[in-house]
Amino acid sequence: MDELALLHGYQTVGAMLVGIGIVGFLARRNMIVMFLSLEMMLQGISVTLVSWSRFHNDWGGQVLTVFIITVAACEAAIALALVLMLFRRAGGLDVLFWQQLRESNVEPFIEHELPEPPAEPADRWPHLPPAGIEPQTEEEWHRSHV
Amino acid sequence: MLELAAIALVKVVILSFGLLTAAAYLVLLERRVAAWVQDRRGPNRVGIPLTSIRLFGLGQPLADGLKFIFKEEFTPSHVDRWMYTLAPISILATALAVFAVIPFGDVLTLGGERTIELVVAPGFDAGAIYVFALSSLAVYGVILGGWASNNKYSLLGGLRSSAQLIAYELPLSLGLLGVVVVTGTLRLDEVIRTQANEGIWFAFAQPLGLIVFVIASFAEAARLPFDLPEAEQELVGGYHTEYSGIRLLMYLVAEFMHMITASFLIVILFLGGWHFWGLTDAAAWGIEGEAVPLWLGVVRIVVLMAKVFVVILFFMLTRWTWPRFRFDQLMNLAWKVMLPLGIANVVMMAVVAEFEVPLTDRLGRGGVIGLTWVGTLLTLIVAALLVPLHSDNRRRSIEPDLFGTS
Amino acid sequence: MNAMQWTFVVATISGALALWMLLPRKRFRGRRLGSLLGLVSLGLFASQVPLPGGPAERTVFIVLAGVTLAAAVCTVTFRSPVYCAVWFGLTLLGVSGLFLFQGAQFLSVATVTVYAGAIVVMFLFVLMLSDPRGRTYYDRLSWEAMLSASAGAVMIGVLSMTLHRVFVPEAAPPAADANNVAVADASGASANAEATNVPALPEPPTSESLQANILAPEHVARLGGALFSRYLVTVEAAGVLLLVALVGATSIMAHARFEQLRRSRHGNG
Amino acid sequence: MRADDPAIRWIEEPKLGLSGKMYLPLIFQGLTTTARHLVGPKRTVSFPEQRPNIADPLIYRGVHRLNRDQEGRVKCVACFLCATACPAHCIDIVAAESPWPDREKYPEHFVIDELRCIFCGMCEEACPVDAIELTSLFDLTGRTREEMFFDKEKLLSVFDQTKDAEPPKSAGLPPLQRPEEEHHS
Repeated sequence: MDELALLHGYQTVGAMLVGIGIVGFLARRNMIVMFLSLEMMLQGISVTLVSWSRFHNDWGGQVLTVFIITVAACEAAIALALVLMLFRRAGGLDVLFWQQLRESNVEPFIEHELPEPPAEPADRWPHLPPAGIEPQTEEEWHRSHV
Repeated sequence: MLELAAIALVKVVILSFGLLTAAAYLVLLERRVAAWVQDRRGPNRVGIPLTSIRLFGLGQPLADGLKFIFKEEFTPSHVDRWMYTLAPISILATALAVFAVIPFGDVLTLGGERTIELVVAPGFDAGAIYVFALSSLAVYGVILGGWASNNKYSLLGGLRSSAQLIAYELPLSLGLLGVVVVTGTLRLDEVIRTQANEGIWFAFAQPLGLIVFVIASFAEAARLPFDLPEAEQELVGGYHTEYSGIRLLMYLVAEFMHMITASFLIVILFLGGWHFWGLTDAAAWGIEGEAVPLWLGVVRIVVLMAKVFVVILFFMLTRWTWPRFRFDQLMNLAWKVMLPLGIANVVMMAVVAEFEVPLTDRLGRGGVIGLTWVGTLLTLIVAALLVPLHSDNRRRSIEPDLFGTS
Repeated sequence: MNAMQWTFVVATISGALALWMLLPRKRFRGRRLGSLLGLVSLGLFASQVPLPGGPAERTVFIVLAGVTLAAAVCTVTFRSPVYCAVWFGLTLLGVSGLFLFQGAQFLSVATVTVYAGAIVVMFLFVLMLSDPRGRTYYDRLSWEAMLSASAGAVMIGVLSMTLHRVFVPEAAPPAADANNVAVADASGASANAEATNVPALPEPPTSESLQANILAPEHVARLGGALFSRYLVTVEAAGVLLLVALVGATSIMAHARFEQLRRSRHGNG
Repeated sequence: MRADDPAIRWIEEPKLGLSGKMYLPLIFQGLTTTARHLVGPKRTVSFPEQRPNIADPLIYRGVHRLNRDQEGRVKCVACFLCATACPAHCIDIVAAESPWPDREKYPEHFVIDELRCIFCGMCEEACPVDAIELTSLFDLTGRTREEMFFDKEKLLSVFDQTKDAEPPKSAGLPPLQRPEEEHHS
């Protein structure tokens, strides 16, 4: 296999993963999606490291990736606990709930135009087709005798 | 390259057809065994179609399968359609993909010299972790199915079930770790070879590992003492409440696949795989050298399958022996009993592996194994005395408790 | 600028547009057009990468990389967080496939076990406790969609172009022409200076040397050997890190629990 | 009731011994029981080939029949007691002037909807003349709902089918003697 071309392809894929992760981290407001983007950037780095490891015929890159996985696991545990706690306090996952952590000289961001909440789909109750013959019961007629 | 791919393809085709058929017939066996245990006869009517030949009900799987396939494929209007379709597919795909690294025999020698290893991916060096990776992917099918159904009972069933699967993955891997420590390999076929060369199955060499692994694999396969995911009687169906037709069939087949996988793993890791004393040893038949003749390869396949069958029968008998756990008991068992037992097993095996040479010199092979048994017994007694599975969770006071423990 | 550079510029612009269109926004959101542009951009980038190996390997690589990147884009652009998590799971599967394609067997299964198995399932748990359908306003809005999409796309473009310059030296203007161009164009000169300053890559490994070390059949044993000899201290550090994370996560949640209890007892006091 | 109410009497579970706490011996004990049943005798009756042995037809509650008296007439006097007693309301009687001197009325139509019937036997209990009885025929089938409306002729034919195997449960009693003169005076 052409090692140079392989390395090139992997580096490009890693760079793209990092870039897409950056877009997600910058653009999304849901804290959990932001963390997913962060993990995606780590994955991009892992891809690069593994391909370098192969190119240099050395285990260092793969070992480093093992550590990336470890760190990611730790980070996820902490992040999960934090996100859950922040969710409980603020009642939502929006990062804007925590903008009081900004610098003192920065203006607060105020959302002016919130999108309408999407309409709940109307409940569709099942309509049962008639099955068989409609029973013609005369319950009252029987019962009145008791 | 092309030849390798062709051989792998043939193996995949044989294995997937064989597994699906086996799952279908195991459903029949399960129903028959259930009936026998309850002093009934079970389904024994369906035989060859359009005739009156009954064949002990061997046509039943065909009838069941046809029924499932030709049922209306109904999608409730309130579900999340993509996930609702994806979930059963993903769980069945992962259940089948596990078998890429599970050996279903030793080697077959064709035409005198060409040997075929009976694993789909023979060179895969991290086989055991692969099994765990895929079994952790199986959680997706469960949790997504529960969520996509958009039904609170399904969601609760999915959560319950995924919590169980995640919790029991730890003792499962600890049970495996003992074997890995001793054999020094993650390849399942190597594990079998080690046992065959020594002639001692790991069931005898590390009984604690066997206990932990078997119980954890019962939980992973969601078989009866741990079948909280379904729990038809008490807890509405679980994550596949909203499923019907072929998607339900996928779920059910995947569940059976998990049981088959678990049986294969138990046999391979602890019951010697294809090895049986005197029957599969080349030396016992007076065969010189490394080569395994074709008939011996077939004998080994048969021995392996027979062992798997026995373990599956054990699964089925246990189903009608032991009542279902409550959920808190299930979790207590996982975290307070199984996990410490698993760690104890790993420690014990690490000690044995580290001091193997001096211990064997002093005590002999049998002495080391005896020491392991004594250790196992002591650990079990200590576990029983320290952390009983307290079954009484009635709330005695109105004080709120800090961590939700009763 | 030559054709190669134009390709990168066009790919970057179309990538930025694609991400902008796909990101959740208030009004206009062209999903089809965005996907199409994204595919075009991916194709343009891919056209500049020399693909490895024979046709079979090439196909496998293209499929793996394509699935990974498409799933990654879906991860950051879907509204419903549950879908994001599932797409992220697919990204991870793609990455693990890429690892396997490189012969890193252990890492590929470890990635699936740790990430897809544990982390994403945990995230799914949390997601289901919040709003999983993406109906909240913050799932339907993005921060500065245009700016962030352009930032990411420019980053991708610059990185891939740099990589291209390193790996495909014949694509850069040959050294003989460099002086002529330098006279004509100052910016071109600086580019060429960079091009000449690129350190030479080491010789690519032969398949025999790879087989002897990193693609050896006893893969896990060798990786373990490296981990527990040369990198032993790091392993210990990672172990401590895991322990600290465990304690930290527990203490955060325990603190929250105490807080809740205190509030319930003293009436929000 | 609060959990710490003193009126609650807590009943403790029996304590487990060591082997019980270790669970494994008990599991094997249970497995032996299961295995014993696995190979033990089976109690299923293979129905179409093998008729179930109904121990006491007098107790078994199967398909209804309308009994005939010695002269072959329907015993029923159309008193509606069975229809009144029926919890499933599945008996439908149309009474008419009796053509016979020994009773006032007789059922012109007598229809039982066997699909609604719950086979409780209340009609049999209620009948003052022992005209309606439940036989031990259990395998009643039909292709349509209409087929399962058993009318007077069908119910009488059930009697004709079963009278030899199962004689009327109160065969010894004389037919009801109605003192007509007293009634009219």
